[in-house]
Amino acid sequence: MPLILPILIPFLTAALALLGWRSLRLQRWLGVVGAFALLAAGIGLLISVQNEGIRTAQIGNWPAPYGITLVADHFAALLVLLVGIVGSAIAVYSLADIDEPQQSFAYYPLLHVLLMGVTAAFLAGDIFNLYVWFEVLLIASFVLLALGGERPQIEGAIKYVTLNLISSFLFLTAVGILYGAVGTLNMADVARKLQTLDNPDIVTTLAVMFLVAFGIKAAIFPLYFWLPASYHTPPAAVSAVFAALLTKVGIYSLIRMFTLVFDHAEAPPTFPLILVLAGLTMLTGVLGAIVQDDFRRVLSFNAICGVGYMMLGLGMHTPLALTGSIFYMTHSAVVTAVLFLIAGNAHLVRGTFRLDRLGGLAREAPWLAVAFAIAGLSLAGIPPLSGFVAKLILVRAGLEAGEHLAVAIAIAAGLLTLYSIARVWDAAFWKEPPAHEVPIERIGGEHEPGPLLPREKFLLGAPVATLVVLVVIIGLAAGPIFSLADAAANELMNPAGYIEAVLGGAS
Amino acid sequence: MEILLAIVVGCLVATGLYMMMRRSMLKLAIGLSLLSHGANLLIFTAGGLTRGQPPLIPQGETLPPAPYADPLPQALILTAIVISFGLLAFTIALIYRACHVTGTDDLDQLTTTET
Amino acid sequence: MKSLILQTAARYLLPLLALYSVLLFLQGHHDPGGGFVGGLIAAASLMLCALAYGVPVARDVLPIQPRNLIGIGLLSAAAAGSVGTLQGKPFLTSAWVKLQLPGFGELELGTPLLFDAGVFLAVLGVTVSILMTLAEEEEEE
Amino acid sequence: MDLLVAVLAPLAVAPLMPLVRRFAGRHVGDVAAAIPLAIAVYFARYVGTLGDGQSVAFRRAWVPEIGLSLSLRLDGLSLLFVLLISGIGALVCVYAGGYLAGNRRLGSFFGSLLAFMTAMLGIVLAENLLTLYVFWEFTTLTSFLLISFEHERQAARAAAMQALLTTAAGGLCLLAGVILLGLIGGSFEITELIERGDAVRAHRLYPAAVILILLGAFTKSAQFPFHYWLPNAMAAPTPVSAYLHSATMVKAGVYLLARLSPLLGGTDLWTVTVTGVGAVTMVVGTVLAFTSYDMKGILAYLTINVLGTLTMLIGLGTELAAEAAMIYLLAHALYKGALFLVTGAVDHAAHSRDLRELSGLRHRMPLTALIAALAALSMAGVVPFFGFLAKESYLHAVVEAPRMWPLLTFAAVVASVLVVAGAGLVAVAPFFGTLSEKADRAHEAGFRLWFVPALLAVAGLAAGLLPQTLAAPLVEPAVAAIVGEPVPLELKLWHGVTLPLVLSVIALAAGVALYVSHERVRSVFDGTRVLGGWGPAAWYDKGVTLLDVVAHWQTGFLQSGFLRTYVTVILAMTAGLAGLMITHFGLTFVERETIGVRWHEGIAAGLIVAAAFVAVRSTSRMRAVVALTIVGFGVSWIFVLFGGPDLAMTQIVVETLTTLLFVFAFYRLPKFSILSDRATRFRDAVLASSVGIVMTLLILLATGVDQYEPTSEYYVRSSVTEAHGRNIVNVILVDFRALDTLGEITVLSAAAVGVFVMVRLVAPKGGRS
Repeated sequence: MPLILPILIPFLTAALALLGWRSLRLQRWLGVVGAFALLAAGIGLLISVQNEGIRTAQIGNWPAPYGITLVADHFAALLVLLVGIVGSAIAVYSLADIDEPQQSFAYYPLLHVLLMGVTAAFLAGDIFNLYVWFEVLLIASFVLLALGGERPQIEGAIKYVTLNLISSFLFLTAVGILYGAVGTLNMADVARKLQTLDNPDIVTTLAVMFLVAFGIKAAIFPLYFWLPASYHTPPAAVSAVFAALLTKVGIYSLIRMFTLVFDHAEAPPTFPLILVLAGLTMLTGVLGAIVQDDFRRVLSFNAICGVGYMMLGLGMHTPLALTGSIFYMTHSAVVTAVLFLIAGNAHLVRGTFRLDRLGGLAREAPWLAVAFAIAGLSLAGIPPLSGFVAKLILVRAGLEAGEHLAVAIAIAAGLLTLYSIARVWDAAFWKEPPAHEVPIERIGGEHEPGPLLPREKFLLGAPVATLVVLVVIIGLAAGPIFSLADAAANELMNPAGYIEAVLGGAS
Repeated sequence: MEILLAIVVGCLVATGLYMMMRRSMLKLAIGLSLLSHGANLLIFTAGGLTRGQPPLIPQGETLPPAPYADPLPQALILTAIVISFGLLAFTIALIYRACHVTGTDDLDQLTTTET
Repeated sequence: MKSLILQTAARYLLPLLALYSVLLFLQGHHDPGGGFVGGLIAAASLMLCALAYGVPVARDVLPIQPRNLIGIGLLSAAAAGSVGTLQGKPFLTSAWVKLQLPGFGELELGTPLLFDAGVFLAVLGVTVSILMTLAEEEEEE
Repeated sequence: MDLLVAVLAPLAVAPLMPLVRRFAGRHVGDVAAAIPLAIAVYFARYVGTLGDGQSVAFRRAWVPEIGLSLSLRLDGLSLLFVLLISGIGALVCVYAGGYLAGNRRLGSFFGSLLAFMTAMLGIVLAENLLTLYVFWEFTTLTSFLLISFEHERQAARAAAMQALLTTAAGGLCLLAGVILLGLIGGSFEITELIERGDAVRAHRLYPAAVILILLGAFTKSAQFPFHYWLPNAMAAPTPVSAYLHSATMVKAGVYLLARLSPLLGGTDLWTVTVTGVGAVTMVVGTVLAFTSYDMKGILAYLTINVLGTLTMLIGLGTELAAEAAMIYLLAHALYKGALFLVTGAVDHAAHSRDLRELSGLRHRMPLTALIAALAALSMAGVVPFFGFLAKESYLHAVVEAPRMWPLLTFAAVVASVLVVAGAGLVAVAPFFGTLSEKADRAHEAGFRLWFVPALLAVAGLAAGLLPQTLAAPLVEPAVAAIVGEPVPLELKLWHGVTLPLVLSVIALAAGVALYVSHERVRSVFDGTRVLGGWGPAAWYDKGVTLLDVVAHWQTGFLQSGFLRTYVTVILAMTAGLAGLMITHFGLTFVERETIGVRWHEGIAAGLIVAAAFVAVRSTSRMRAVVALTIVGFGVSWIFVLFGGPDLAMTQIVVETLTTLLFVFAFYRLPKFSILSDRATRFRDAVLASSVGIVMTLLILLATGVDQYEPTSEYYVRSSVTEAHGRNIVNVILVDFRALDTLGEITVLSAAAVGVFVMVRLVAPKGGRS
């Protein structure tokens, strides 16, 4: 299967849907079919990587390191598959969740541009190319965030846009400096050349630049402000796709850069630094989550806490720890998406995201309650769900590595996550709804609360159900996914394999 | 010249970032614009300066006359210029919308969704 | 806004600029120019027209919706890239044909040119779309 | 495989319970009881076969690489617990069917109860420590659901949250401890670990593992000072209290201690901690019982006492103690279960559990009074009830304790006295005396509500009369499993006049005396509320409040809502880290030939800088934009000077269009005004400059490196020959790196859509369109 497919499919979908601007029906069809095609491509990619090992493609048939290389190792292929899964779920959910005016304003083309940017970023083997894909997903996310144009959205969008543009600026300058220093953009080539660089001072500072630039995207402490400032403002489908995928790109890039490029003998003390930041991210994230009174802001802060866990594995930098990070990414993409979708469902039922105004959902929407219980408990790392296995791997890796403080923080954060989830459960599902009439909060692109048509119920419920089942499967059938993550981690810990696959034996 | 341009880049970055820390949305946009100029010039300078020949190959030859400027940073900058044009256009439209919705240009007023 | 001088200037400049933009695009592979600049200048010429005669007139000058222009541009770029894929080579692998044109000499045509044309159309569509959107908003108020 | 099916059967049936309720109606409890009953019958066939330490095992890999596998093993200890869980579970199901009859959530109630049963069975059958943890957490969750069953009530929800947080915190400690243990011992399988016991106990991290595991066990079993959640958990419906908070879940901690004592026990750390905490809990529980007037509350405190006693016994680690623990466990399950259920019947009939409102109930509920009396006699340790045997054997174990025996014996006797008096409180006080107003309106509760406690109470009597036949087959294999070798057991009521018997009689007499005068001494006990009211329970409240305050403060501090604060922090981080790296590693500038500055180049550079500063300082919007345009043109001039005609051209056109955009925006936006004070501006200027300086230094560093041939040399060489183009920049854009360009036009297209959306899409005001 050509490596370009996971990029080309959303691109073509977006372009065709843009041409079909006038026909909402066409756009919707294309949006859904394209997403499922992407899912199929993701499955195909993962299978081919499993069979053939690291796969590369030289775009334009120009040899590496001159042309742009696309690389799919286990790590990238797994993430591409996740994009397909989340993308398909969101595409279906959006059919009923996003208001028709918004849909007709290029919702689906933008969604697919976003998906394209994300998959391409995972596959990019060229650092400037990675920058371009960052911009692609960024601009799409800007527009999706602001789509609807209500005040909270605009406020969130301005902060989101500004901080992400600063990140892009730092990324771009770091790329420029990197090219100036080593004269190449191919990541494998950069890695090789940095190992023999006479003047290693520049590497340390560059590493910091990349840490900050990607750290903003990944939403690590203290760079995550844009996330809680904005994720609760767009329609639920949009927050779901953001929360599930966008920070993953930042984390992916950090892991890629710091295992491939900045991973040599004279490596700067960035791993301990990352470890410290990971701990602070977990703590501040989860502390933020336990005081929020908006359903989605609880989830946003929990998403930050999750970023901390994923960084933890990178900071410890052992094969098992990285396996834990990758497993956590898999778990987190699915569980975060479904939690935001559940919040969206709650909003559709009761017309608000505010916990003090919600209530009684356990009676009114029992299946939603079941879904929330499963997904929320998984987030909190309760066995036997996906989050448990993810955290177990990380905790074990931490204890093996002797990082006792980090493990203590991870465990405490797990407890507080449970607390935050229990708070939501208490307020939204178990408490009686407030007696007085609840004022309806319109969020751009979402329709009024009220009785849903059966068709809408299906479109809103099916993605939630599917993802919840996945959460359970990832937990119960953790073995195969562990093996995948393990293979990915081993490739990351031995960058020579990646470099060999990209550059061949050539020097 | 490298040192001079390095300083120019530093100034552009500093002024751009300073503008982004102001409370006016408009200054934010101006700051962004300055910042992207800084980034472009940074790539140009860091990639190596060559006075004179553009990387064009005369008819019938296979190599450009030396010394020629490194074409790759130029291509990167071209991409970056166009991308930042797109982003800036959107940002300006967003700011326009923000003023419309909130009736102010003051960023400090935009805290209703976070409190 | 609609001054006579501007209108007169636009009347002559518009075709010239349009021609120039196409020229820039065509020579781009060998001399300074290319799809970007070409598209931008073509868009600028339309803007000039809009300034002189108003947006509706400028809209009529462009026979096609800017949005569709964008879509076509993106698709031609993708088509140019897919030629390689269809031949079993990586995406964006170029393919060239040599045409002997009587009286003109040899003409090399390749997928990169199609790609650049896609860029030209997309940039034109985007720029026109952005500026027209803003300019129309201007006029309405 | 059978084991797994048995464990999962209740869970598998749980989701069907709402459906069952629809069809079975009033008999839903009886139907639900069929499952635990079947399990009990199934496991009953192992009775008498596991005496010599044999076991039945099941194993299935889950994530074997990290030691996570689903492995189960049935031995004597497990069997005793399994039979308790399933047997009492079946009875409780029947009882609850009557107790909660008519409740519209009865279906989900039984669903949760059955799910809980799976969790408990899993704990006591787990062979892998991680499997054990999995089920451990599952009990926490299911008990959360059950405690807050009446979730309309704020108190029930708060109690559930308290129990959840306390036991989940303990559970996570347990997890950490278990993983440490697994890493120390190289396995998570309990039997394998026990084989390597000596190495484990000698390990450097052994104390850490023990403390963490004990934290888990102590929170679950409500040991002092974590006992506070248990009385609050009485917000649960009474059958739940009887089942979870007396017979099963709280015993999970005790089970864990018993299970791990061959592995972890024997060391000073273990013995002193476990025995000590157990003894303190034992006394504290009984004392606190007298601070409550709620029958359920009293029972809850008395349960804490029993849990303490069991913990103490396991800590002692002697064979006698293990025997005593198992006998006591069994006895307690029978009499305390009965008493809880009796309380439920009283509550159901008289709508009160308050001792101040209840007396003389025996006139209205004679049957219930009889059952209560039977159970209470067992609890008080009166011959010939099974409780007598239990009390005697544990006093025996204490008297023979290898160390601290005087202290422990004293504590045990004090606790026994109080337990006897406590038995009076719940079984005598409400039923005797003059008929109170509430009691007068009561009547005998329905069949299920007296039949089930009666079964338990009679079983307590029967076991006392025929201990060797009825109890020994259960207790003996369990003791064997703890001790590690077969222990022949001879249970009988009469051992002759021994010290334990004397102590037992003294306790009984003193207890009766205390009960008779309990009204008068109550004030003494009220002083001990410290331990229950605002003691450790208050620590929990304060802890949660403090957590909230800290979280509020830090979130408000970090996530202030002000964009410029965010920008400031990010820049400070950038400059700070870069500065740190630079100062830490130093900078080495390589001397390289540089290009000199010609005068017009200098002017271009100066123009850019000057215009940039004008843009910053300008108070006029138009001037700022013009200055910005000049910066752009200046930059393109530099491009021209250094060989970038394509760049310059594009830059100029883009700059022009950008200016148009700005001008457009300015028509709408308010004028500039200075909104920040001088200090802020200064700070921002310093911060912005330091990032600028970092950039300058980085460029100088980068240009100093001239070690590798840039990849662009390849482009130069192949541009004409391979790519058929003479403008190398353009060839790069459309051929060598065309993928970048593809992404770039995608960005542009999305931006165009974005502008259109921002300007055109006006959200409909209210109402779905």
